Amino acid sequence: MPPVDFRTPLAGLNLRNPLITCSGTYGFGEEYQEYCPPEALGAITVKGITPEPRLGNPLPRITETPGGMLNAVGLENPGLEEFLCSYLPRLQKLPTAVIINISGFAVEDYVQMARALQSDCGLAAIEVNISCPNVKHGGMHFGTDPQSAREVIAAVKRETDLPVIAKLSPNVTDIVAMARAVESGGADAVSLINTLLGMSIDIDKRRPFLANIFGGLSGPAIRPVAVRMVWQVAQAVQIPIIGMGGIIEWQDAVEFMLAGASAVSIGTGNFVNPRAPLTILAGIEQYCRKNGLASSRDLVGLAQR
Amino acid sequence: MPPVDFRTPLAGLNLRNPLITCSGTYGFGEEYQEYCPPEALGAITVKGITPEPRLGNPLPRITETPGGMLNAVGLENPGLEEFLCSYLPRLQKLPTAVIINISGFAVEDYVQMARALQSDCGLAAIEVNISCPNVKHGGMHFGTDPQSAREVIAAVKRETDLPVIAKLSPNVTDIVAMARAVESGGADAVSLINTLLGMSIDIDKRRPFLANIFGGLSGPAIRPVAVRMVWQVAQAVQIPIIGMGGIIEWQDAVEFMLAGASAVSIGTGNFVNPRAPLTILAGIEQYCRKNGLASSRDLVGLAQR
Amino acid sequence: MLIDQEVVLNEILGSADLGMRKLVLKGPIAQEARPGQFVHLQVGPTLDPLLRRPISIAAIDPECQEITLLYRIKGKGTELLSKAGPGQKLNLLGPLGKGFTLPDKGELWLVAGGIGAFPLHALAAAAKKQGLTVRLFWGGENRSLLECSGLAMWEELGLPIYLSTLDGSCGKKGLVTELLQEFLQEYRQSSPSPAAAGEPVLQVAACGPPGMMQAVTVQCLQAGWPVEVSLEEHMACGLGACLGCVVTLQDQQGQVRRAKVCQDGPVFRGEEVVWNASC
Amino acid sequence: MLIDQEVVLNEILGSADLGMRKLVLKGPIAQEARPGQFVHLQVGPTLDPLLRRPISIAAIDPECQEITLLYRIKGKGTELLSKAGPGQKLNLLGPLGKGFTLPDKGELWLVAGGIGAFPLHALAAAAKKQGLTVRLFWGGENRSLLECSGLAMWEELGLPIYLSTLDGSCGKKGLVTELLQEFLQEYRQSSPSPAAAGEPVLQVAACGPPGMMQAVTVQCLQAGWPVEVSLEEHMACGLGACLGCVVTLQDQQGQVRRAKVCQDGPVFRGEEVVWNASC
Ligand SMILES: Cc1cc2nc3c(=O)[nH]c(=O)nc-3n(C[C@H](O)[C@H](O)[C@H](O)COP(=O)(O)OP(=O)(O)OC[C@H]3O[C@@H](n4cnc5c(N)ncnc54)[C@H](O)[C@@H]3O)c2cc1C
Ligand SMILES: Cc1cc2nc3c(=O)[nH]c(=O)nc-3n(C[C@H](O)[C@H](O)[C@H](O)COP(=O)(O)OP(=O)(O)OC[C@H]3O[C@@H](n4cnc5c(N)ncnc54)[C@H](O)[C@@H]3O)c2cc1C
Ligand SMILES: Cc1cc2nc3c(=O)[nH]c(=O)nc-3n(C[C@H](O)[C@H](O)[C@H](O)COP(=O)(O)O)c2cc1C
Ligand SMILES: Cc1cc2nc3c(=O)[nH]c(=O)nc-3n(C[C@H](O)[C@H](O)[C@H](O)COP(=O)(O)O)c2cc1C
Ligand code: FES
Ligand code: FES
Repeated sequence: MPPVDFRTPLAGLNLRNPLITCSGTYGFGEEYQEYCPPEALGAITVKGITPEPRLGNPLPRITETPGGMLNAVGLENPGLEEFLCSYLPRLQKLPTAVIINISGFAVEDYVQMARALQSDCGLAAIEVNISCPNVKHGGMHFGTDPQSAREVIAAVKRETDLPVIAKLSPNVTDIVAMARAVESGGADAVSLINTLLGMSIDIDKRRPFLANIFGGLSGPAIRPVAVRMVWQVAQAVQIPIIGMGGIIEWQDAVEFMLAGASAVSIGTGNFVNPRAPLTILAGIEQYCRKNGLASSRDLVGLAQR
Repeated sequence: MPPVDFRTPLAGLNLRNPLITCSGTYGFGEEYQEYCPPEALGAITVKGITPEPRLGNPLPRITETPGGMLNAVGLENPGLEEFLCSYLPRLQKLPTAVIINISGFAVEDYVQMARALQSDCGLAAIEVNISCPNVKHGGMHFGTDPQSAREVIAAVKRETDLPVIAKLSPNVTDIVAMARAVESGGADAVSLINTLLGMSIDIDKRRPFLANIFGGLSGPAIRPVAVRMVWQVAQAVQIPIIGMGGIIEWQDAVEFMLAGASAVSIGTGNFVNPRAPLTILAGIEQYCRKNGLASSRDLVGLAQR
Repeated sequence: MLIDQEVVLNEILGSADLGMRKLVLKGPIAQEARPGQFVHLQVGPTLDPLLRRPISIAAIDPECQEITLLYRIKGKGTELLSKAGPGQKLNLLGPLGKGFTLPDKGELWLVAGGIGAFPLHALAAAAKKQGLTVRLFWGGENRSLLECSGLAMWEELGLPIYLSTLDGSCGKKGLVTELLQEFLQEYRQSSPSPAAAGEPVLQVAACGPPGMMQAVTVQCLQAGWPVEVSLEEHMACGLGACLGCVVTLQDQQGQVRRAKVCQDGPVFRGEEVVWNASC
Repeated sequence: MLIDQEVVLNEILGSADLGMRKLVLKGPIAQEARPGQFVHLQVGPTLDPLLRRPISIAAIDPECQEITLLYRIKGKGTELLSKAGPGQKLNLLGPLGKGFTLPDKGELWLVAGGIGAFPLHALAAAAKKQGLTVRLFWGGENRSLLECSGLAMWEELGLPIYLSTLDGSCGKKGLVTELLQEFLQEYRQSSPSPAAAGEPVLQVAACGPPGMMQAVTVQCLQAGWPVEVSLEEHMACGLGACLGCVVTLQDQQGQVRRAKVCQDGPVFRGEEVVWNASC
């Protein structure tokens, strides 16, 4: 039996396989070297970058919830310049597509960063995070208003020749409207989903558990919402979908692909099992074999038909 | 030490205690008689009623998800007339406040039902479900557009002299706007939250698990979202909040009350532990004792200060 | 009732690879349980899995205060359940549902498909005690499935057992419905017609895949004998509150309505069930 | 490494009511582990609890391939962990973090607050092996807390132990920092000043509540001795990827930066830690 064909064309990229790691959960590609090296993945997405360095939110930043976790890291990152000088050189050497994830608090932030990010700098694509719910001021509204989402994406597209992936927030009434907006803004792909806005309270201290009060809910708990959004968006747009949200086991990844995701991204799953992406890839291979599918591409949207 | 004072004034009602059961999870008050009798509760909320009888959705209607469950019952119910004839007489005899939950697909539906529901008919209040996400057509939009939510509530208020509780959908960009809208529409209280719209796929059959494709996500998985919404709404409106969404243990109930809920409602928790509301009440009593609070009312919004 | 009952044993049934288990629990539920009822089990201490698992009561021993559950490891819930060791307590809700109706005389034929034999075992034991003539017609994929699904327990009951397997590895080769058909014809010749006999002298109880139960229902109705079937649906509450487990029924006038498998069932009269309902 | 290691024993430490446990695990991690490092443990088979739990390595036995973890049952994760019986396998990620620096000569003073003694135990054993003069200053609420937190294990090491308890039920009545202060003054008289002695002849390692570690840091810096502290933060990845566990550090110029407790720590030089950082 021939090996399952994992090659995954996506937004102009040719990924080795459909496994990607989520921004903010896989560091800058070195942290998981021993357990799940970047080389084994289709692509890696680095921690969200902002124009200026950020110390992020005070502690505590994370807490566990049933089947999930809340995080309020607050976009701690070295800033674009430091990223380009100190991190990019090593990332460039990786035989794997590297996706940079950018966050901003004004269209100018995104534009400024996009200008510095071109195909010659060794990155594969830009994932535009218009949805990180952890930052108290701004951020949120790009991700919840179709018009401004469209503008940000269009502005970024104008500045860079890299493929642009729009990462959408699930904290909206109509995810389809958001997806259509970024598609019309020129997005080459969409990432679904970012975290759900949540919070939890420490009943002993009688105050919010996270220093930031609100945090982003991730993990298996949100998977049914993520799969639903992938399903809805897959019916509404032409651009490919990177599915994420609570993928822990290979069955979860297959669920996203059957719903219409061309690739899947592992986030919180990395924390549960540092080898998760590899285990999942092996599982997808088994599943394709068992179901007589020559390529993992054949899974995409199968449940829609 | 004097017993903890559980009396809970809410939307003109005087509840024995802050424990309520969620619509659709406690039947019509008889099913749990042996385990958690209505008499022990502050109030019970009956299954959602529509003007006409409904067979509901085809099967399967429910499936388990990590830390939660999806349901697509599709508002199976005997219809208003049958409810008034066959169910109400027995409910009237209960020494507990009975809240009727009504659902409709047009303002007229709500108006028609509200007209037949007056304080003399032995019910304590009307919970207006503008958010049940299980019904393919309509339903959804009342719960996601502030203007129409306001209209429905105002229309219901005009027709009935019963207290009106607006039950909000979490599937919105701005829950605060929804809460303000129903408050301005005259709602006497808000119930937060209904289920999150989700789905799951059976990877063996390669099609959606639920016959209805989409279902409502409930259970501990959604608690962080529910607590966050209660917290936000408590800061924005004057009317009391009935908090619900993933309450299983007493600690969960305390979390909702500290966030600003005047009462808590148990849904999926009844399935996990048919005695859940009683266990939770005992736990709240312990907690109040331990923290030197004379009344459970003292818990409400404590974490906000 | 809602109660913690102690695990007496939780052992492999037959060969391990089929994942069949025999679970014996000690406690007062044994006093109340009737054949065809089930318990709703909490399989683990955490929120995953969240919901209880419904399992039929396969044997009832009021003297020893023991009930026996037979189950197949299907997913994570039953997998976790299989880890429960003797002495450990499991939280049970039950006995739930209405069981099979036990005729006070005549013949009772049991028709089982695969692990559908589990709930029928308790019925067989009760019917024998009652002095009824009981026969078991049991079909499965192959010999090992039947053996791992408690065949030995059935043989202990010492009643006529007629087996069929798809691969012919034991009993008749083919479907259990074919087996049943032969006996129904034979019985028709040998004994009074249903019409003649005032009250039915033969009753049938079936449990297995829906298609099989539907076929058995048709066969029995044609032969004129009453048949009861035990249904399965996904359940949350187990008490009739969530409406997750409904089945569609119709009366003589063809008027359809919903019933709850957990509360009104799991046992229903075959003729009232609307098989593969469209609505 | 990421590996399943077998539980050798998982027993109550001292009296049950304090919920202290001693967990011995067999496997190759014992070869790599250094004092001050920790393992990130999967406490259960399901998605609840979802995240791993970080536990310090309290004893390392490369010969027997065994590591010992001492833990207190705090919530549902450690509660579940306490159910793991001998023979059962637990999935471990580790050893993680940078341990304590082990001076090659001189004195090493260990200052522990409550269960902060757990990670220091492995350091004490290594330091003794190295031939250093090791002393333990250990403060806790009362005698029973110290006894249930492994006092006996410490006594086996046969090094000078100075105890303090809030209620005076054993050792000096009061805080461990008061105890430490006396000895620091005494030591100052009896031995060369830090300045005189080229490289430090005394090093301090502390673990306990933040306030206590901050106080110890101040005391040591005033006395002129280097001090290391072991910090705790909530962790998700344990590998430096999620930025959930950061601590705020500052250099001599007062320039602040974040460091990761899981990767850059959990052990840091006392003077670089910004205690109760506002940002
Ligand atoms: C009235 C009744 C009696 C039953 N008696 C037995 C018995 O005696 N022996 C036995 O082995 N099995 C029996 N079953 C089936 C048993 O309940 C399921 O196999 C079990 O719930 C599967 O759980 P799981 O977590 O291992 O599988 P999963 O597939 O992981 O379960 C996921 C979810 O689906 C539900 N589910 C999956 N399969 C079924 C099913 N066939 N019926 C109902 N819910 C299901 C589970 O309860 C859970 O909520 C009975 C079911 C019903 C309704
Ligand atoms: C580097 C390091 C070493 C540790 N070594 C030990 C040890 O040797 N012995 C010991 O008993 N404990 C140790 N702890 C604390 C231990 O990790 C927590 O007590 C444990 O995670 C609590 O889990 P739980 O589910 O029982 O409690 P819960 O409160 O239910 O846990 C809920 C969540 O909060 C996290 N959490 C709760 N308390 C802490 C804490 N103090 N530190 C970090 N995360 C926490 C849990 O990991 C979990 O994610 C250490 C912590 C760290 C960071
Ligand atoms: C600790 C943490 C940090 C994250 N940081 C970012 C980020 O910087 N930018 C971003 O777009 N998403 C970020 N996310 C969201 C994830 O990329 C992902 O969209 C989300 O967690 C859902 O996937 P999961 O459930 O598999 O984790 C972060 C998530 C977590 C848990
Ligand atoms: C099986 C089921 C049926 C439900 N039916 C209704 C309904 O008829 N009307 C309504 O307003 N909410 C309905 N709900 C939503 C619950 O009332 C509640 O808002 C939601 O489940 C969140 O609470 P929980 O997480 O505690 O279950 C239903 C929920 C479930 C699980
Ligand atoms: S399982 Fe809830 S009604 Fe049957
Ligand atoms: S736990 Fe993730 S960075 Fe430390």
